[in-house]
Amino acid sequence: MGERTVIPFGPQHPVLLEPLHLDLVIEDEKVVKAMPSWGFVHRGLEKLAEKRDFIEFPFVAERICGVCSHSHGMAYTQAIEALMSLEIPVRAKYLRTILAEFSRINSHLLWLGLLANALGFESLFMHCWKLREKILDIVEETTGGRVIFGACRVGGVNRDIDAPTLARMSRLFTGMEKGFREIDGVFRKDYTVQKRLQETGALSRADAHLLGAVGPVAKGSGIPCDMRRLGYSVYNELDFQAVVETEGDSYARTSVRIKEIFQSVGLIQQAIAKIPAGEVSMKITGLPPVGEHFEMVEQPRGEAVYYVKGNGTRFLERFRVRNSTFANIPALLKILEGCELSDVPMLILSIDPCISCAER
Amino acid sequence: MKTVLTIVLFIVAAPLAGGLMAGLDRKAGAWMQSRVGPPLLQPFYDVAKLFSKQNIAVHKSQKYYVLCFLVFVILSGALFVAGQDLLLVIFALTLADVFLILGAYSVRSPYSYVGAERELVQMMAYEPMVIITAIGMYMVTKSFSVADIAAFEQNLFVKLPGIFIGLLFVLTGKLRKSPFDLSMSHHAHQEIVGGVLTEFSGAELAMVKIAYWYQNVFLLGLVCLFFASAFWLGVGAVMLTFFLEVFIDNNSARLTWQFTLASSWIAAAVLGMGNLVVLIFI
Amino acid sequence: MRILPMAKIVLKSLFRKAATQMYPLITKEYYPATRGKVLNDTEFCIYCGMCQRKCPAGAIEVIRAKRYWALDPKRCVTCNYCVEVCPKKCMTMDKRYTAPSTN
Amino acid sequence: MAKELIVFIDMEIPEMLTRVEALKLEGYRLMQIHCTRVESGYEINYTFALDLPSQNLRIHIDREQEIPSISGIFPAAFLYENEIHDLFGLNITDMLIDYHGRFYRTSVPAPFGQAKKDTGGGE
Repeated sequence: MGERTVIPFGPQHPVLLEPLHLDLVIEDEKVVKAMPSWGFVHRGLEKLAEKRDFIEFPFVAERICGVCSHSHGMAYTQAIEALMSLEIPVRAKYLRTILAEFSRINSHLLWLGLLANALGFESLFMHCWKLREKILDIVEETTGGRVIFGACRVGGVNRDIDAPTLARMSRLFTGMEKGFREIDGVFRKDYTVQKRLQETGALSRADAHLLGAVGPVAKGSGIPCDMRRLGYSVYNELDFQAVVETEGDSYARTSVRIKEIFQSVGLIQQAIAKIPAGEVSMKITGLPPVGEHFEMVEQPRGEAVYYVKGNGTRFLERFRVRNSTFANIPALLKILEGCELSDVPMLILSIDPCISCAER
Repeated sequence: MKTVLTIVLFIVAAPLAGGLMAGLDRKAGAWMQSRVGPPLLQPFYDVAKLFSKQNIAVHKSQKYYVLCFLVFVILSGALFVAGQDLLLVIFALTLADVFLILGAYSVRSPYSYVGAERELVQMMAYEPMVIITAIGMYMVTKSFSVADIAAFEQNLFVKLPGIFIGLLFVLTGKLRKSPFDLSMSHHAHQEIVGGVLTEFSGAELAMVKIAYWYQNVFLLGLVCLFFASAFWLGVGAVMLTFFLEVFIDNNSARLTWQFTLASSWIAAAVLGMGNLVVLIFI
Repeated sequence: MRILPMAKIVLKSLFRKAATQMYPLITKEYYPATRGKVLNDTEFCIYCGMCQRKCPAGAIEVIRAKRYWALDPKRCVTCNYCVEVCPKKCMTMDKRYTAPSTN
Repeated sequence: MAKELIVFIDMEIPEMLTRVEALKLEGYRLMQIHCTRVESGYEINYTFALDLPSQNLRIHIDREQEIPSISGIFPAAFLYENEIHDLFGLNITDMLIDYHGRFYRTSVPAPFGQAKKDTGGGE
């Protein structure tokens, strides 16, 4: 038994790009206990909903996070539309779904790059981000924003995407699939990567359930927790199965995300094939009524819960976001216990933390 | 007189060569990663900038340890080019490393501590293989003197292929390349930040960097020694080795210290000892 | 398990043009839809203050009496909403980003 | 999510605790906990989900009232409870990990707990 040392990890650390602080109690290089603390980027965006018109608020909601921004915008607008009992044009729903899947591919490629970086595999990191660039380019071309798409508005989307562009979006993947397969081969077959990922950070199905894990963390432990199965937007018209792995280790979580990239490609192609013609937005009349609504969406990082409470005015009475990172922190603490110090960044990343989402 | 000139030439030219190598390393690495990369002379700009920085020493003794590190690295290189005893050269380099580790231990920073511990593990990992190299060279040339080994008319690689490959294996860690860049990585994207170098800054860090340039030149000189009978073959081998290390760096993730230790010893036992055993029986 | 599955990608990249660009020396081709920065043609502006009221970031300041219009580029989130609500359509979204400054 | 899948159940604290234990045995997972300020005080929503539909247990409390933590039943609850404590200034007892108000670093203590000011939009 070695001497116990406390290593302060974060909130500013070259590997951990998120402002999360962990006090790691280590014994030699074994982590005995991890104690999280945060609160460095709390911006009070929930409170801001009381000061911003509900029609303007999607801009703020999208800026809760820089990676899954589109799903935040989508969740907010869906929540408001449900609260106001609006039925938005079907084409708008399809466009939102297509962009949501683009944002998922973007997020997963970004995450894979960061994982490679945490493993000290720089060329793989750069290659993932090189692939991601193509996704961002087409999103910028169609929505006007690379990171914050700005597509979702209450009642629809901001601009239509014409048929030739949609066809090009679908065709984009015929060229990109080879790239995806290449990185899939590296992440899942490379000896050094495998050596690091396999059997590290195992989370059993029971633990994942008890600790309320969501998204790829839960899916990696064998729980098919995928909010898209609720069929919001047009997911009920698309054919897909939740990706599930049973091992529960970092390798399983990586596999889930890689498979989800391929799944998203399929979903985008299905949606583009099915998209009907028509309007993409509707005029909003009236105000959010007195009432409340819960909206669950599957963000790239996992399930997000939106709660809106209207009071009959332009401003919401209460707006609440619970994103996936918040729900996955207890699972993170569980997998950090007993791990090696060298695995800490990789394990923290394996839940794909986004602290600015979690703190809002 | 000739020896003195050689030593002076080494002291002057080695950092230039080492710096250029570092630049080339970064450039080649960038190309492999589809990036443009920094200018070739960037390492020199970096060091010049580090010298101009405000000097903040966390602990006073740090400075002397770093100075000792630099001096002993230069000394080991100088002994090498002067054609002295190979074992002396190897132990002088080990001593230099010990000073770096002491420097890392002299501050109370957990990152620095863990880095120093890992540096010790890395020393344990590569030292057997380096000593086997010296023994192998002795068994072929019947001398530990670098001058005699260099003057040996036969190509050492022909008789020591296992040892050569084993040396390349541990060199990955010594040149701070993935998968064995445990204690300190050039990219600082590591769980222990800069590892042993976490608490060095300004002029001290610049000195460490220069020491690494000397050390890399010396290590590649060791590679060259295998091909000393044919100079251009030696230069080719050095270039190939260098490219191979950059290539491996861009092709693997960082591994754990347990794996580094085990695999280095296995490499030393199988490739190194195997080669020695073969040498005894032929 | 395969040894060095990355080798192919790395070697390919070694002999190809870099994917990165030397920004800002070389700027990329922007798309017509790109939200770069907000411009206001003050010649046609009636200083109604609509953009100021609608801006989610509070980045625009309009003083009608002084015919004053100013945008704080550090607060602006380039959401395009001011351009959408402008009654005179004198505001436009430039597709180029604000150039980086060195000071 | 379709509106009919969300059920809100109002209850008292002791009843809530027994219900939470029962839900755990039934295999529910904790989805979220959040607090809302209402005219008569505060209400806390506990959302649980079994596969996909969810159940909301709702309790009404006053500012001074002590709320027992459910982190002994669902360990993940400590994050939500610390959040409620820091943002609304409510007293939650026996949390698994208690940050004692240092979970969120807000410049104003309990910013969400104050009465809503009449705001006309904008800054």
